[in-house]
Amino acid sequence: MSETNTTNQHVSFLKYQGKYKGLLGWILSTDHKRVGLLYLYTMLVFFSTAAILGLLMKLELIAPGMTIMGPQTYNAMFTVHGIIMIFIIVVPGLPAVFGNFFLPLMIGAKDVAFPRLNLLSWWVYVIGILTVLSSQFIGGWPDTGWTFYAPYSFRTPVNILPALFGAFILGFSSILTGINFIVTMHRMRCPGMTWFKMPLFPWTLYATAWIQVLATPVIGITLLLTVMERVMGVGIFNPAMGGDPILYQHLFWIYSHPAVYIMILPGMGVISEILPVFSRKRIYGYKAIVLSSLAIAFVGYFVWGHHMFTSGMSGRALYAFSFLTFLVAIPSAIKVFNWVSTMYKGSLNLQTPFYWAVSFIFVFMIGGLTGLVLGSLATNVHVHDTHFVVAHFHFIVFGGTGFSFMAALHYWFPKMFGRMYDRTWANTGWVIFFSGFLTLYLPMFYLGILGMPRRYYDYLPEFHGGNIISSLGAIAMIAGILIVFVNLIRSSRHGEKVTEKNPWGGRTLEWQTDTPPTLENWETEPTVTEQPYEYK
Amino acid sequence: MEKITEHTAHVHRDDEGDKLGMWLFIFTELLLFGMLFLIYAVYRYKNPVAFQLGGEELDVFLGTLNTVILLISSATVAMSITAMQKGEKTKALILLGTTLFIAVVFLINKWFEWGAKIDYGLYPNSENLLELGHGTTLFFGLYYVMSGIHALHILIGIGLFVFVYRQIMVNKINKTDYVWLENVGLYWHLVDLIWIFLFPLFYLIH
Amino acid sequence: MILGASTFVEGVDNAFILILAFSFFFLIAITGLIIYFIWRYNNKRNPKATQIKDSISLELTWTIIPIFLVLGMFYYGYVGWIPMKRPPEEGLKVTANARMWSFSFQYENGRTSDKLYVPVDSAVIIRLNALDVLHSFYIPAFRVKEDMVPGLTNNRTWFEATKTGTYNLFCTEYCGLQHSYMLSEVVVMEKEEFKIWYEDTTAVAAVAPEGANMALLGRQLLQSKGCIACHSLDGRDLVGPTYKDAWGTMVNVVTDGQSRQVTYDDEYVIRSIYEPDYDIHEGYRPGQMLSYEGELSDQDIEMIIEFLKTLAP
Amino acid sequence: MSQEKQHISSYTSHFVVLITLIILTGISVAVTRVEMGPLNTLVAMIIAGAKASVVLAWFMHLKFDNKLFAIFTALVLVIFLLVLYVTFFDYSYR
Ligand code: HEA
Ligand code: HEA
Ligand code: HEC
Ligand code: CUA
Ligand SMILES: [Cu+2]
Repeated sequence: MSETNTTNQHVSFLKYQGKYKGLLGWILSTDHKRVGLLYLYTMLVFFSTAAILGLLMKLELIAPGMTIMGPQTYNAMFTVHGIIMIFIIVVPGLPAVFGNFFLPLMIGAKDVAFPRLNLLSWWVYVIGILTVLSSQFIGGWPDTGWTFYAPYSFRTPVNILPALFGAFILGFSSILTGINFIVTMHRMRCPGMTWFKMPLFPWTLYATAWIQVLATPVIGITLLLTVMERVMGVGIFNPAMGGDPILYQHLFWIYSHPAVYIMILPGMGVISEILPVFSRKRIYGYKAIVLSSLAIAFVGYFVWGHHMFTSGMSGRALYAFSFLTFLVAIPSAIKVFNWVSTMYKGSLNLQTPFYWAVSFIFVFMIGGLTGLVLGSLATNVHVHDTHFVVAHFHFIVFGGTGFSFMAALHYWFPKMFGRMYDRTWANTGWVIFFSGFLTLYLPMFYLGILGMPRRYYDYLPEFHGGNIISSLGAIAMIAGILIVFVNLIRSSRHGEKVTEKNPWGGRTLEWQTDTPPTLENWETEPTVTEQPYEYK
Repeated sequence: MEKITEHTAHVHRDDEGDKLGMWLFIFTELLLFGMLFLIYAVYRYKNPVAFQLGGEELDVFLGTLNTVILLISSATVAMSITAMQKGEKTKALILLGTTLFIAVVFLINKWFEWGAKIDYGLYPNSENLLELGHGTTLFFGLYYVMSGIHALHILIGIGLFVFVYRQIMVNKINKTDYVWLENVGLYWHLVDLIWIFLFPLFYLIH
Repeated sequence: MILGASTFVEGVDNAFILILAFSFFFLIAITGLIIYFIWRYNNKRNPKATQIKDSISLELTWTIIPIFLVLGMFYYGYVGWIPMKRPPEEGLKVTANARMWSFSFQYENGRTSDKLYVPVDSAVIIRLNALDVLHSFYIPAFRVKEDMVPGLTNNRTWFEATKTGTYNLFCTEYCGLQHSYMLSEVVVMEKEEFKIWYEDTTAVAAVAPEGANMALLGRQLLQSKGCIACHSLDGRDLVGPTYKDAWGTMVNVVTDGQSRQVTYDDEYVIRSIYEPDYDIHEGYRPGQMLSYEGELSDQDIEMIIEFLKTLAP
Repeated sequence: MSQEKQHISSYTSHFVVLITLIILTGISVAVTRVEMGPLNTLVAMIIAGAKASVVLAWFMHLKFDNKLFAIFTALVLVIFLLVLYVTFFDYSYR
């Protein structure tokens, strides 16, 4: 490859100068590492926005009656909170940030297969976000919930077209990333890296990318049809014209259930990276973990109906879906067992990434096990659409994806920025965050069992107690997250410099290159001869 | 020494990879239309009679004509790839031009077909349609949505053909590097593939 | 667990307890192990890790045993749920109508009410009917929940209450602005008591009792029909225009795309209730209010008008 | 560089494929004239399926390209058909 040239060697990707300078040098760069960081910064901004909306909702719910806002504002808030958190943060989340940054590094490639497409997908992502946000100026914030259920989504007086269209555009970004990753993994693994020598994070990205490619078009067409319904009145989901609102729900969840595995699989990959490194021990059950990822991706397509147990579907469909839902829990269980076994007889290095990783296992178990309650027919009827569900998915989306995101950030931080964060503050932040998290969401399970419906702006006095505790937890948690973020942001500029290639003693390829990596990642193309995670 | 200042970290050529990428994109399209077929299946199942009657409203002759010309255009695009592989540039351009022409003819036919329906008062949310009952509304709703999205794909295809045509003219696409042509060809076959199912479902099954 | 008062409670709660028991077992066992490992194998206490080979039999064990466990959970969930889907032939039949944002219940003898009155220990079969968007019929104490889907005509649910008392009834499917205020109550009565209530014809009488305060009855109607979910009495702007200071004034409306002015009088109110989309009050959206034709009689509207007059400026 | 040897389809083979497809179209149109009740749909779908396979195999080159593409395509179709099947668990028993 004659393109490699000496001037760029040993210049970190953060510093090199290309055709463009400054900001342009970032937003026009096709370097996978810069694209990854672009995603990271964009997400930080919108994550904070949506987290503040979450906090405001909790403040509203601290007491019955009106506390700080009216019902229309509240409804708009959970909708925007949900749309941002799902479509803008956790669905692209780990693949777009860490996948972009580390996938080529971990498989010994110089970049992803289609670097320009990769940059394009960031641009599409930003355009999608702007479209969603433009609803503020064209007819007010959407108020349908992130599920846009028909027929309310064509009846609401608010103009929800920008939100629908924005989510549609965001889907394209997701598809482009997925295509890019699959091709990268098929074509660009370095010499010696057979499929079963590939590390686990790329493996989960592979499974995720397939879901992105095969499920996202479903939401695309569903949203498009909803747009057409509102604009032209084609009648496809409109009961007044013969359409079937339940069919809308089918289509929505045919995407959105696989989408929850888009959210969690890369997170599981991160945990599978961190545990062996901090246990100084080879991962237990490498193949089982790989196969379970693929199994989750596959079976995950056929369980969507568990979101519709009370929707008026036929009874036979209900138990088929319940049955399949239980089956999809098994691969997750296999992963948990293998992770715990990895720690057995290890030599555990108790550092911040490790704390985030084990707390991930804990909250993921709570989220997943309550998923079983939801998947069982009799109990679902009682807790469906109550705060029990809200608690389930915050535990698993925020607890699962969010915690693994934080774990990944602390794990790869030195490699990405060439600096180290303050470990004491990082651990303090984690403790406060973790306890705030439990205080915030555990009471919601109880509220749900009592029967408090979700998307309720106001509630009966008997639900007051749980809500107070939960709201206080939200405040504690914000404190924790502030500590964590301030520490990371400060350290990315002023932290202690790291120059060694491999501060944690990892075995995967990203630790064999410079810190931070150079433009083309490698001076000489790496070759692989053994399994990842082979500690001696 | 442009290369040094080039921001693109690393550009390499991998035709097989490009084709894999195109196939993955085709899968997304297949599922997108797949879901429309799913909606069709459900509503047909729920309104069998209305769907049969609806099908009789459509012009089988126009439909068959469009099917045949679309098939021919698929063949010409495939042949233009063969021509390119053999290095016969002029032949490739002629074949591609034919495809382009047929694509336009297809749209013109569609235009007349839709125009006749609309003159008749059969378009989404029209009073005539709503009077005909739920099943018919759905049939025509789906008819417009599905053939409309299909026509949109034809339109995109036309754009791609124009682009590829230019690339061949300036020898960017040539005997050794023609993956763009192949991929556009794949895309066009996909458009054909979908029509192969749309045609019987809307025009034939009564 | 929590308050339970129907025949479904046992099946649901059993499944709940079973799954929770498994969950707690795994949660505590695994968390315990993790904590133990952190204590026992941290690098101060255990500086050298022991590498362990994978074991296929172990992987199979912890795949197959959980499969059986989840099959058990599935089974209990199924058993607890199946009675919900099998309503008996005989029973009290009630139609529940939901619209933004109120419930109304219609009995076979024509009696309607905004609360659900049912006898204890007998089956009640509810036909679920939504007039505008999705709603959901949820009685936590009975473990009953089923969506009300517009256009789905044969949707029903049923229950058999086992204790008298008053229980909450919520709408749990998000349905817009006042979703959280779309709630009602179920009143479970002794059988005889219910019979008296059911046959109390004065409430269905087409004629208002002589001498009753018409305006007061109108006020009650607005409450019970759910009008005040959209129309405030105190000047606040909700989904529809307020009733305060409205009577007798001139209103700007749009009729067939033409702006015009009309007087807020008998004719206008009657038309607004029977054909809401005929005149659209400027600044409000058509299609929000549904017609109350057949649901409110001319007599009812007269009472409403009497009340509106009391709010005139 | 990574350019592998490519199978080149002849003009004749494309032509034969085209004729096959047109004949199948003709059959499909003709068959609808015969009244067979629900079988009509089935036959029409079988013919469309045959046409689609021909397009996939020859025009889209699945027969000659990397087998991976064919496997993936089959997988996608299986997923789609299963989704369709599972959806009808609802509609057939409602
Ligand atoms: C990251 C996202 C994510 C993930 C991974 C999951 C995972 C699971 N979810 Fe969740 N879910 C959501 C995100 C997610 N969910 C969201 C966002 C919603 C709400 C959407 C909305 O309505 O707005 C939702 C809603 C939801 C519902 C619908 C609730 C309702 O509205 O009525 C159901 C019902 O079945 C469900 C079930 C499950 C199950 C069974 C799993 C399983 O995959 C979990 C598997 C994990 C485990 C089982 C735990 C680990 C294993 C062990 C500790 C070992 C022991 C276990 C055994 C022996 C089995 N989820
Ligand atoms: C990732 C998903 C995610 C996250 C993180 C959150 C975070 C929060 N959520 Fe949200 N929530 C949803 C997804 C999420 N939520 C969804 C999908 C809905 C359903 C919407 C609907 O019904 O339509 C919902 C609904 C919902 C409701 C229910 C409304 C109702 O039904 O009445 C409430 C109620 O209080 C709530 C509260 C909160 C709070 C207080 C926070 C937080 O503010 C807590 C504080 C968090 C932080 C301070 C930051 C933590 C930082 C990280 C984890 C890492 C950073 C990551 C990156 C930079 C990429 N959320
Ligand atoms: C879902 C919300 C909703 C409900 C419930 C509702 N309305 Fe309305 N109503 C509206 C809206 C929106 C308008 C304004 C648009 C229009 O004129 O149609 C309106 C207009 C009116 C008007 C005309 C008033 C004006 O200022 O122009 C009257 C009178 C009225 N409603 C009476 C009633 C009565 C009586 C009920 C109950 C039996 C009721 N409405 C229930 C939403 C509602
Ligand atoms: Cu009705 Cu919520
Ligand atoms: Cu799900």
